[in-house]
Amino acid sequence: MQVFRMAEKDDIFHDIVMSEERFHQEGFSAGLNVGRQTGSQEGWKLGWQQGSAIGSEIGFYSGFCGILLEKLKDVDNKQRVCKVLQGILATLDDLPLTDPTNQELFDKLEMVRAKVKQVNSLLSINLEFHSKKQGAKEMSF
Amino acid sequence: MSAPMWKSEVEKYIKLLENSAVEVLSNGLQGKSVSLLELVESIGEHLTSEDHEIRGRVIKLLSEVLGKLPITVLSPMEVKTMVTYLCERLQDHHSIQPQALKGILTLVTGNGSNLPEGCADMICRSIFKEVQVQTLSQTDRCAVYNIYSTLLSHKLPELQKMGNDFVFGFIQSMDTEKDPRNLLLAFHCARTIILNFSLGPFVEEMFEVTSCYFPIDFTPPPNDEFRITREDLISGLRGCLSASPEFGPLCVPLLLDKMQSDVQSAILDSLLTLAESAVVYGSKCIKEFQAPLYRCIKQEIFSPRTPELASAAETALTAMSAALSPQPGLSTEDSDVDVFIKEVMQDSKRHFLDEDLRLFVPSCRLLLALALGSDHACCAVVGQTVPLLEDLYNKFTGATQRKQIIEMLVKFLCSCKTFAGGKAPKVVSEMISSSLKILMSSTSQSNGTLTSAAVQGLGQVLTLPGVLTSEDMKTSCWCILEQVLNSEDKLVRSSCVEPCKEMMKVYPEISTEILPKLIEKINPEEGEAILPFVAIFSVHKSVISKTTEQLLSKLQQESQAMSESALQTCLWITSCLVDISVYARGNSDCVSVLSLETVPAVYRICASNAVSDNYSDVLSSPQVLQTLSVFIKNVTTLLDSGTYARLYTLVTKLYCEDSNSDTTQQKSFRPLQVDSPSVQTCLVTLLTPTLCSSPKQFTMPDIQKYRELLTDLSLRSSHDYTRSEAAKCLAGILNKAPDDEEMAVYLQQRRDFYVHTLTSTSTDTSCLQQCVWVTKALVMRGHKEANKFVNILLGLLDSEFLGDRAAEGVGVVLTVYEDVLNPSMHANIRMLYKQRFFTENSSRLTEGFQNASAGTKKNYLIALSHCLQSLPKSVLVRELPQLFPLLVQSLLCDNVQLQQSTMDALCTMITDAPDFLVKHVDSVIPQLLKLTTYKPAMRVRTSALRCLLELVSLPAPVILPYKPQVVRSLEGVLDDKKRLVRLEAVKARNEWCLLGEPGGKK
Amino acid sequence: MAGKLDNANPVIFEQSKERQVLPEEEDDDVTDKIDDREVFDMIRNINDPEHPLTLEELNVVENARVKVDDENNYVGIEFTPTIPHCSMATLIGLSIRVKLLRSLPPRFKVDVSITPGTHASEVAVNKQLADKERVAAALENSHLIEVVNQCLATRK
Amino acid sequence: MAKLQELMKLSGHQDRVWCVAWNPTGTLLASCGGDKIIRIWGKEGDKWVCKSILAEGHQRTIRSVGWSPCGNYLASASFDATTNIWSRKEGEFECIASLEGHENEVKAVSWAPTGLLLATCSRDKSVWIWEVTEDEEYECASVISSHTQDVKYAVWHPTREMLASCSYDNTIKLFKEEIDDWTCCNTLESHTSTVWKISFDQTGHRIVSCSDDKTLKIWQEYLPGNPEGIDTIGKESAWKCVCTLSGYHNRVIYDVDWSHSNGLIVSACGDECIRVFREEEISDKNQPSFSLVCTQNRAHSQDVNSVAWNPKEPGLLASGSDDGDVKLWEVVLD
Repeated sequence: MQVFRMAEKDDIFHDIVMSEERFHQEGFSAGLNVGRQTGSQEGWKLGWQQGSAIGSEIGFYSGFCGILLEKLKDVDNKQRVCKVLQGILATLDDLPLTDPTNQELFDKLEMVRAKVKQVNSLLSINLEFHSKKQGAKEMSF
Repeated sequence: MSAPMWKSEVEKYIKLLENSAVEVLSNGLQGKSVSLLELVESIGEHLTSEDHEIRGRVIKLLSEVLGKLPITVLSPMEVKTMVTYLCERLQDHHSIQPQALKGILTLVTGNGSNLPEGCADMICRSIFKEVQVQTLSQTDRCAVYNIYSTLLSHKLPELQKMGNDFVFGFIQSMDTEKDPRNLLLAFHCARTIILNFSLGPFVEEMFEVTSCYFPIDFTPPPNDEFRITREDLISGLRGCLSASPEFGPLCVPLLLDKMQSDVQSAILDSLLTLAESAVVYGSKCIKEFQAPLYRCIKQEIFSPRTPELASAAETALTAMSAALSPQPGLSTEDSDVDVFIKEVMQDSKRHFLDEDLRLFVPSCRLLLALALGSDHACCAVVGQTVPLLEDLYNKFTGATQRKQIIEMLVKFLCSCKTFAGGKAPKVVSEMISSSLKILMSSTSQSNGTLTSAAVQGLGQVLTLPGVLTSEDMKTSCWCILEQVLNSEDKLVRSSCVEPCKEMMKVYPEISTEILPKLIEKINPEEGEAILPFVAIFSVHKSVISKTTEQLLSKLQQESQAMSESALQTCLWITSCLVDISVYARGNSDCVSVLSLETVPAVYRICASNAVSDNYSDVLSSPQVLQTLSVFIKNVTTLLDSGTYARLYTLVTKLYCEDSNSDTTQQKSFRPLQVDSPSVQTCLVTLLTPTLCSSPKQFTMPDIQKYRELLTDLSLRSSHDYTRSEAAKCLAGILNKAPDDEEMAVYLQQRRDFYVHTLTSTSTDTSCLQQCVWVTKALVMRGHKEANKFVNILLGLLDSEFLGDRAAEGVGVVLTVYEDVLNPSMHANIRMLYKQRFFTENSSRLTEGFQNASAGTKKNYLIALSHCLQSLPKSVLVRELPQLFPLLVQSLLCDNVQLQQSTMDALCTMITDAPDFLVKHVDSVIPQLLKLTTYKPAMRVRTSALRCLLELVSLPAPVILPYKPQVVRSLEGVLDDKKRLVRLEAVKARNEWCLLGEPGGKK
Repeated sequence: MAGKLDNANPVIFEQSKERQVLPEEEDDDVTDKIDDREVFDMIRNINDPEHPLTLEELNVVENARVKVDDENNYVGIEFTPTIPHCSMATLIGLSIRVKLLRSLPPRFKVDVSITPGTHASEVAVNKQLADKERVAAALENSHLIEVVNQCLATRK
Repeated sequence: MAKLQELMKLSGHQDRVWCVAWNPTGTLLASCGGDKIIRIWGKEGDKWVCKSILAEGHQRTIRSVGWSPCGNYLASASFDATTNIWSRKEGEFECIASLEGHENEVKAVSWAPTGLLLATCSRDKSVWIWEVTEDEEYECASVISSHTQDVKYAVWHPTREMLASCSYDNTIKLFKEEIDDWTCCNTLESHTSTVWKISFDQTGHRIVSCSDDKTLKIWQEYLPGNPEGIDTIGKESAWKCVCTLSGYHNRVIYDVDWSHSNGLIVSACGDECIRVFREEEISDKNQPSFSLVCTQNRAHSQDVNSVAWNPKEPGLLASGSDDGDVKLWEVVLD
């Protein structure tokens, strides 16, 4: 699941196909604020939805990196992968999860995603968190 | 015939030696030399044979013999025995069933309704009992269905006695049928059964066994000879589904389900099926599903996927409204349909209020569809809607909105047309006056489109049966006429044409009042706009005579006017006459006026002009003369021989007698004399329409004289126009001339003359011209001498001076002309003369081409291409293989005319003979691409591009290899200096770009 | 493009009349310039991605917003999405570009952009449409080109 | 007045040409484009001819090609999301590896001066760094996603182990390897639209960039503790835009190349022109002034997409265009 920044706006084709996600995202931040100020139910719900989405993504990464690391740490010539995996886990550990509007969260998440790609490439596997993205890939340019 | 003799035949047959037995036996049975009993006995032994092959042969023999017999041969008794016999055979080995079934089928079809009582019952029961239809081959299953359908059409009562047994038996037989040919039959039977049997416990089974095919999903295999279309199956199945009210509760849910799918074909099918069955299913059923159905239908009308779907939805809605409507007579205020209407009304009212009227039109379409359901519904809807729309009209001031509104308003008013004689028209007539006010006021609006919409609206309202009071009628007519007279807007005036025509149907009296006003306005400024209306209003016996008279006098004045607009005005007037002659068809009063007064007057005017010293060239200008001749033709072709004769005498008197009684001038009118001035001779144009339109049974007294005069004139007149016109006229009479001694002599002498004059070095074009037309006259009537003349003509293709004209001559021979030698002028035309001409001469042309010198080769190609153009496609396609090489040649040859016509031919082939063209794309495409940049003529470039566009329709695998080449070389043509070429290039290139692309042409 | 339509019930505009053929256009020797109307005719019949209507009928393209300069090989086109949040804007723009790619002589420089002030993400869309590298890539993306081709296919 | 002289037109491509690249010795020219084919051009006598054709390597447009410093390898980046490595053995090319990992179009590929690192960038917003192992394996050393948009081009510093990239997000970014990973050490912002291409000068202290905003910009590096007193963060240099060349180009500038032999700058523009610029003799390092040496109008009949100086023959220039042609030019200075 992709979390959008406003800067992302320009890739309209994402917007077409990903509108659903985008609304989540907007609902997310909007919801949180609204939720805070007015305690409006649905605000919280939207925020919660989004929050849980990120949560599960993070869970997914730490989960599968942990396992990989276990498997690989003793295998020689896999040092690079292990380093990357450790890097990922480290980053995941100090994510500022308390505040979903914190830009740093998204930046770090981006970094993690990038490193996951690297791992995929190094081990020539293809682990992707929940590939709703496919549609977007097809229609964007 | 000795017994052993035919018995041995039977042996041979069974041993597969020969089939002569069939003949022998059928003759024997007819000649009573063999009795059926004997036959059966004699083959009996084989039936006990262990080998089922043998048993099969025997039954086959029997069936075939029966097939050969005329019905009458067998007595009812014998028929019955045979039926019984064959039915018993059905119990035998499965390999024998097919033979037995064929036998039964022959008996059933042969005897039809004479089939003895009990047979039908027996046949069906034994089939049900013994035959596992699903295990049979397609043809044998087909036989079974044929048996059923024949019995159903001839022996219905007997089958009905079988009741449920039959119904159930049939259901089992058709279960899981897959073959489209059989399904068509099965559907037919099913429908008959559903209509004529009480399905009792088997309603659901019957529905299941048919509805399982819904929606029909079938694409005929390429080149299948059975020509069964998806539509056939659809209507077959629809026939079943809509056959019984009992299906309603089962079917409607199915339809609903399909309507919600996003397969467009399924939606369409469902809507149309609903449209057909709603009334059958009845109000109770429809009412039950009203809400969901309405939702789907509304969806289709509000955001239509295709226009087709939208209109299907409307018909469906109409059907629903019809189903919900009360029986005529016992109509109540709050019947089901009224409830429904109320609901839709509330729904729509909302949309009437929103600012941009976005949903206005679709809402109206909903209501209209409802209105068309029944007289009752119509009254209800119209009664409620019309006032609403009237308010709406006053609410909105924008022209576009108002246009929309009145267009809809009129549609509602006119919906009552469907129920002439019902209550609806009355309802409308009660509320019409206010609507009329709106329409009339809109005509006085400044906005052109609004005005013309209003005018057209009025025009339609005029046609409503007995709705308008004569007072309203009059005022609305004048409201339209007001525009005709005074509007500056071309659009508005042109939109008055149809309304005025309607007006003349319902209120012809108006013409006397309007015409004078119109005629005043025939002036250089407005003439063009006004004259079409003059024509419309003139066609009534009360006025026609006077108007035409006025028109002609106007014509005279104008033709004398020295202004350069004179010609234009005269042309308008003359074409107005033409219009009149067109409208006058079928109005005998008007026709006789035209023939007895107007036409003679035309001759008189032209003649006197021709002899006056200060004659007008306008009146003798080809354009004016030709329009006049069309007018005359339109009249003369309508005349009975009596009236025609009178006109003929009059004209002959005028053209052939020196002393011209009509004019007081000294100079005499001798239009057919070579030495007369051209202003006289050119009037031969007006002679043709009369002379050459003679009815079949009319024999021309002065043919001799005309023949000489015209022959001479067409040859020796110093005036080109005269010569060609004279040649045409001559052809016109030769085509009908009695094939007598005189004719023979004449033709002989013509031929000698041509042969002598038209040598390979001759340059005598007028002689060739005459020859061409004479040839045409003869070829068309299929005269025995024709070929001799054709030979002279084709012989000239080699001549370097006349060759090209001769080639064009071939075109003349094969072209249909409006002004002479056409069916409407009762020309003497032999069936398929063009094909004949082609088949008789094509080989000669092809050979000629091979042997011709480089200089004259093209003449043959041109001649040939003329043949091709005039050929019906079917023939063309047949002849292609041998002609194609020449066509490719023609593309290479530097003659615009030729290249053009060749490419036209090419286009036809691409659509009609794709398989053939496929073999030649490699030679054609490069050539066409070359021509897309052919400097000398844009016409060539455009046609080349059109061909390339057509080519895209060929199977993709064939042309795909050429895509890169075509797309690249057309890029240059996109910058052609001529716009028209660029347009074609854009079309072609885009189609080629889509070729083989995702989303493009596969 | 299944799913909910952005704009289920657009206002429908009248189609302009077919261009009249002038005598000089029939004349082999006269050179006809490529003009606004000619280019407009190239794009007015493009189908809208989500309605069975043409861009002209939806007033997305108008003759007045097509600017052609034949001498200087320039074509400028502004199109107007049916609604400010129309998610189809880029697709429409792309279709127009492709159509012109196939219909105009290559000497022309073409700019396709959204009528100022008629779309929420005007700038972004314009930037993307102006990026010929992305457009080129789009044309090799079978999913995209399929949709585009459907917009460009002539209705039979 | 200086002028460009057209030496040769190399025709053969069936579609637009996206990129031309000289091999390090300047004896071979590689070109690629929409026809999914790489052509290798070489000199025979005084003519340049197509020596070899590398087809069937990619399913979609080949956007760019780059030679390894040793000249024995050629890398090709394609819209099909892959990067291919071709090895050249006695004149014959063979595809020895296909690097996958980018989500969509790969826009550029370039080799580090050491020949041990390779950088690719893509519309997926990421820049990938590949390490060449001793047994000719290509291993992903890092995935950098610090651009927020389509990354148009990435190129290595001529001497240091530093990578520069430019993007649809209007920025130029510089990357260095920190303790364990590659990170962005500078972001150069000043262009107002897509930055299509960047090129280091010989020293590596300057960058020239070209953009959709129709300008060229010259960027100057300031090392820590520089005399000008431009403040720097930590041990990182600062980069400043010291010169903007605007008003020369009429449409998008797709490519720019800074000659390492004679310091000339050449630009490829959508207005079909090739332009050559030169820094004036008396020019302040901190506000250098560049002047237009010459403009070649209608250098091609359509957009010019790529220009490249021959590394060995000063003044020899190759260009590629939408019109499908590759052209060789000679700058004749006055």
